[in-house]
Amino acid sequence: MENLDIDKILDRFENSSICELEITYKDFQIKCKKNTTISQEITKEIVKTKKEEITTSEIKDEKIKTITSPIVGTFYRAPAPDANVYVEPNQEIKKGQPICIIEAMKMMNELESEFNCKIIEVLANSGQLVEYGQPLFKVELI
Amino acid sequence: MENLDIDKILDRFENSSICELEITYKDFQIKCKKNTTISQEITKEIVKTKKEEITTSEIKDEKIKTITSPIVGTFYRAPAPDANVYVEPNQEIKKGQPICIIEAMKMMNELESEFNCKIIEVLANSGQLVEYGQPLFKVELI
Amino acid sequence: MIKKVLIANRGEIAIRVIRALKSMGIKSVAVYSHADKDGLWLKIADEAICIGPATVSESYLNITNIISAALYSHCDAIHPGVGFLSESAEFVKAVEESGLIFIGPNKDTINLLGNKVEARILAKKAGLDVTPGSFKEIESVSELKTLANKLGYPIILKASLGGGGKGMRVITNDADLEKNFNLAKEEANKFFANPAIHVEKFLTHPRHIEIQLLSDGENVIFLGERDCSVQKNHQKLIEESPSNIVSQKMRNKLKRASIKLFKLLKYQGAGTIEFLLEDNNCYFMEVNARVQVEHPVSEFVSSIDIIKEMILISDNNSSQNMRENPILRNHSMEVRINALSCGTITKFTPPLGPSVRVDTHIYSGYKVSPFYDSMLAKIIVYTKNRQESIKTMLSCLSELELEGIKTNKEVIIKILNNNKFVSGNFDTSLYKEIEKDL
Amino acid sequence: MIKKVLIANRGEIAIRVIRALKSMGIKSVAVYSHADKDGLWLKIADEAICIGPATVSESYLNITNIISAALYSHCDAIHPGVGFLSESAEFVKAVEESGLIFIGPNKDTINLLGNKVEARILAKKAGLDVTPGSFKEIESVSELKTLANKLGYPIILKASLGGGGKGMRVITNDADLEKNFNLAKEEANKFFANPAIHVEKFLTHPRHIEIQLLSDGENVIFLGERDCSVQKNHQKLIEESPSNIVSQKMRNKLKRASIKLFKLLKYQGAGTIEFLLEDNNCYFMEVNARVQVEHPVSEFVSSIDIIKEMILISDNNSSQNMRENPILRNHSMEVRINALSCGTITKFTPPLGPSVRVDTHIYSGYKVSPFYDSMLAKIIVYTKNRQESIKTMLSCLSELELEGIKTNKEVIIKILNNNKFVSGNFDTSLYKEIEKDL
Repeated sequence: MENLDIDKILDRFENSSICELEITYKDFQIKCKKNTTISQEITKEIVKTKKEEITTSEIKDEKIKTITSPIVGTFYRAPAPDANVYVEPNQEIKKGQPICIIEAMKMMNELESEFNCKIIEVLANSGQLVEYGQPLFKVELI
Repeated sequence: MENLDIDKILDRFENSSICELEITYKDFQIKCKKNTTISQEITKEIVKTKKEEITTSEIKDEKIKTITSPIVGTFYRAPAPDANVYVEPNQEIKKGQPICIIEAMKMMNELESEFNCKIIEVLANSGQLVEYGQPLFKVELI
Repeated sequence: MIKKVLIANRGEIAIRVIRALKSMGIKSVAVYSHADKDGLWLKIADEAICIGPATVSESYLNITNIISAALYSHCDAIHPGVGFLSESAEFVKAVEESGLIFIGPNKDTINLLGNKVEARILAKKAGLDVTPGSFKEIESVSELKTLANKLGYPIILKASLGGGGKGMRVITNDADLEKNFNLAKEEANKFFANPAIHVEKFLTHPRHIEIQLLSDGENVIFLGERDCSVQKNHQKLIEESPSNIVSQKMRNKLKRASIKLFKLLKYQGAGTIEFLLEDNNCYFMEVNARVQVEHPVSEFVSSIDIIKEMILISDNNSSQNMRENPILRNHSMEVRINALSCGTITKFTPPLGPSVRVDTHIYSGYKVSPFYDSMLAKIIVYTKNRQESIKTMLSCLSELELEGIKTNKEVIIKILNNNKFVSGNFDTSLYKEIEKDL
Repeated sequence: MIKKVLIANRGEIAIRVIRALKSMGIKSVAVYSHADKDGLWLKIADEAICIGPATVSESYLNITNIISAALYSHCDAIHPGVGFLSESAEFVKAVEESGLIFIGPNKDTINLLGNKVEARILAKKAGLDVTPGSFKEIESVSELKTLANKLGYPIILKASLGGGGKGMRVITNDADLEKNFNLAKEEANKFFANPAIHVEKFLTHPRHIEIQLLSDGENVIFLGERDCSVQKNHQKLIEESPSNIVSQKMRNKLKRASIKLFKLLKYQGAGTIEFLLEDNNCYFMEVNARVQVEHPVSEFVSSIDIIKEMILISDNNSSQNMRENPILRNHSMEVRINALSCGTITKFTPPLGPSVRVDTHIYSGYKVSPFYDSMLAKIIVYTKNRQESIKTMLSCLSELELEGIKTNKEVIIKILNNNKFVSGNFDTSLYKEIEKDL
């Protein structure tokens, strides 16, 4: 046991794959430990992030809804060119309240809200062709 | 317990598959631990196996050769149907010694060995069509 | 002049029409259901519009959404493809009323041909043989009995406004007459909103023959016959042109009378007359007033692009090709590769090279959904004669790689190798006969 | 009767021939070099034999190995494909002497046509226009000077046994005559083992026109012309049939005289007569005594499978098709997609559907090696007319996915969109003219 050189032991430990080392000799004791498994930690972090995302979107799903077009047609925000728009962002609306018109086959189809909500964003432009399932409004349930 | 050399112990531990080691001898104690993940072990094993393969094939490459057909034609082990075959397995042959005939375009092409060697195996059947590069003999250099 | 066309269909036929439009310099608008958002036809078209959810009745049969999509994307015309709304008089009417061109026959033609009794009367007038049977609605059981005894059993009751096998009943003896008479009327009423039925002699071992025509309302051209006798539950699997069972004499007769029928109809567009051939008699069945899945075999033998001619005809711009009957050359055969399970296609390598055409909407990574038709691809070959077509098709199928789902490829290969099929001496019961060996 | 054929070639043309054989029920034997062990043609053929290392001279040009492979795999015949040994009189002789059938003209025809002066004499005899120039070897500079002054500059010196552009020298004035005379003779001797040269008037802005013929030794049929004027360094990039610059009158004249030339030759098989067309004169250049890369455009317009007819002719079993000239219909165009770099093709999706044919040996995962021709695929379309072919080809190229290596696809698209090309008013200098914009 003549090679009890601390520097040497630490070098040795550093370059080895050993992650924990403890040497006790008489009144001398050395304990060392490496911060192992970086890759594992990263993996964990990714998993965590994913979970968080899911949680967030779950929370969102509960409150934030997208109202999509049930038919193909031209989207109008107002009942007539010179009339006021049905809804504005930040406006609170009631279930059954008309929110826009979709013109199809020369028929004006008034689209009504299916729930009480607040308009967050209008996602289509007035006069624009909208297809089936196209997002029209982003709303928050109230 | 005369070999209580820390370096030796650590070397030994490092290269073993042991993942935790604890030695107590009189007032001397050593404890070490490896960060053992299965994947590392697998990797090591694969590396090891590969190394072995390489070594073996290197050895083989040095001594064992495959003689392939340089042309397309019919392989014959003997110069004539009733003659003796040119070479037999285990037979030792000299560089330049004919080992088979490949018939192409009604020409009999005698194939000569390019080195002194021992025939290990004949890889084609007499009368068989052989293509370019087809293995004909497995031989060992001598 | 037609500058932009909406294709009211999906899958390979949508791609077929879009390709024709592109090579004519006409813009194309694809439509799709929510389930079809990865459809290849969306990528190839100039524009794509979602017209509804997966359910067919709310998307590909949704007349309002389809016409809205056409109007708002500034199309001049709609091509209906095959199936779906292609023979819907209601759809044609809606298209015409919205100021768009329907690429196909007009609504009066479709209405008239939808009535099978009217079609029989007109076919007879044109000189076609029709199956022995009634030329008007059967009013009573006694009337049916009189006819049945005159025709001899088996007979078949058909819904006069029907089609596609629905509301048909085969009767083999007097005892079953009354029950079937009532049931057939009920079914006709249920499926076609009209209880009118008529009766025809039932053919037990016919060949399925059809005549492909193109007509611009004045000029009618004959693109030969197709033999579609290899069928599984009335689903065509293999089609070919010419048919080995149609003599030149019979072909000439069918040609003359078929052209006459289309002239009587002042027919506009591509159309097919279906016949059943038994004991050397070819009996008129019905007119399919649209292009058909198996049109490529006729395109090969006639060197005429049926889809392009349809578009030109609807644009009142019918081409030089309509002036005289094309020369029919060589032999063409089509097989339909169908999915037998749903899932993702992991590998698709089509056969390529001379004398083969592949019409398909699938690709490596395409998901086969349960909502729509199971047809994955049509493989069509064009060679000197029937025997060479069979060999070429087998060679193509050996090159075809289609992995990830179950298909009928092996069944098709077995049919192509079947002695009866190869001999040409078979009828529509072939599939059933050899089913146990497939 | 031919029952088994060895294909002495690689790549798409090997696959082309194998597919023809399969659909005729004839067995096929593929050959390959060590570098080609993953070749698609090996998988499609019934058998495959390795004939040498990557180097062409030791594999695809190795007459002994190829004939041995054919003999020992019990073939009756060898199809040479294009390039490699397809016009080697030595190879044809060796094939014939080994008791095999060479699918192509006999060695006397190939020998005769290999002498360009003899070919010029025969072409003139058949009634074809030949470029003004000599009909025998030029013996001296003074003889050349007399001819040069009669013809007017520029003139071109050609090796009489030459071909493929080697040993050709263009002269624009008297001062360059002597030097070029000597150099041309040296080169002719070096490349073709014969110093004989002759002189022709040099055309500066010609169209490259060629006539496709099939002949069984007695009957000759005319499959129309091809226009191959889009060339990069004499490498054809786009070919079409018919040519927009050939009038019906010129076509009739070319047809009559070309057929006469092949009858004089008692030609057997597929052959092409090359012409240069300038100022409405079509001058005979040479006969290519083999099938050509661009044969598919002629197959489309004539509905004749050239490869199959070649095989039947070599089997003394020429078909009904040889009895009369086929009707030529519509328009066909081919483009050649070439590799501009080596490497692995990571994705390949060919265009499919009606009016397109793709001949190729590549697939997703195929490694393009530096040893062989850079052509990856031929895309051929068949439509009503030239303008529709251009649009259809552009549509096909937009569907073509070919990733992993550099190709000339974008260059081809630019040419197809080029105003001069679209107008049809261009000549063989087109590529050079527009090169900077490509």
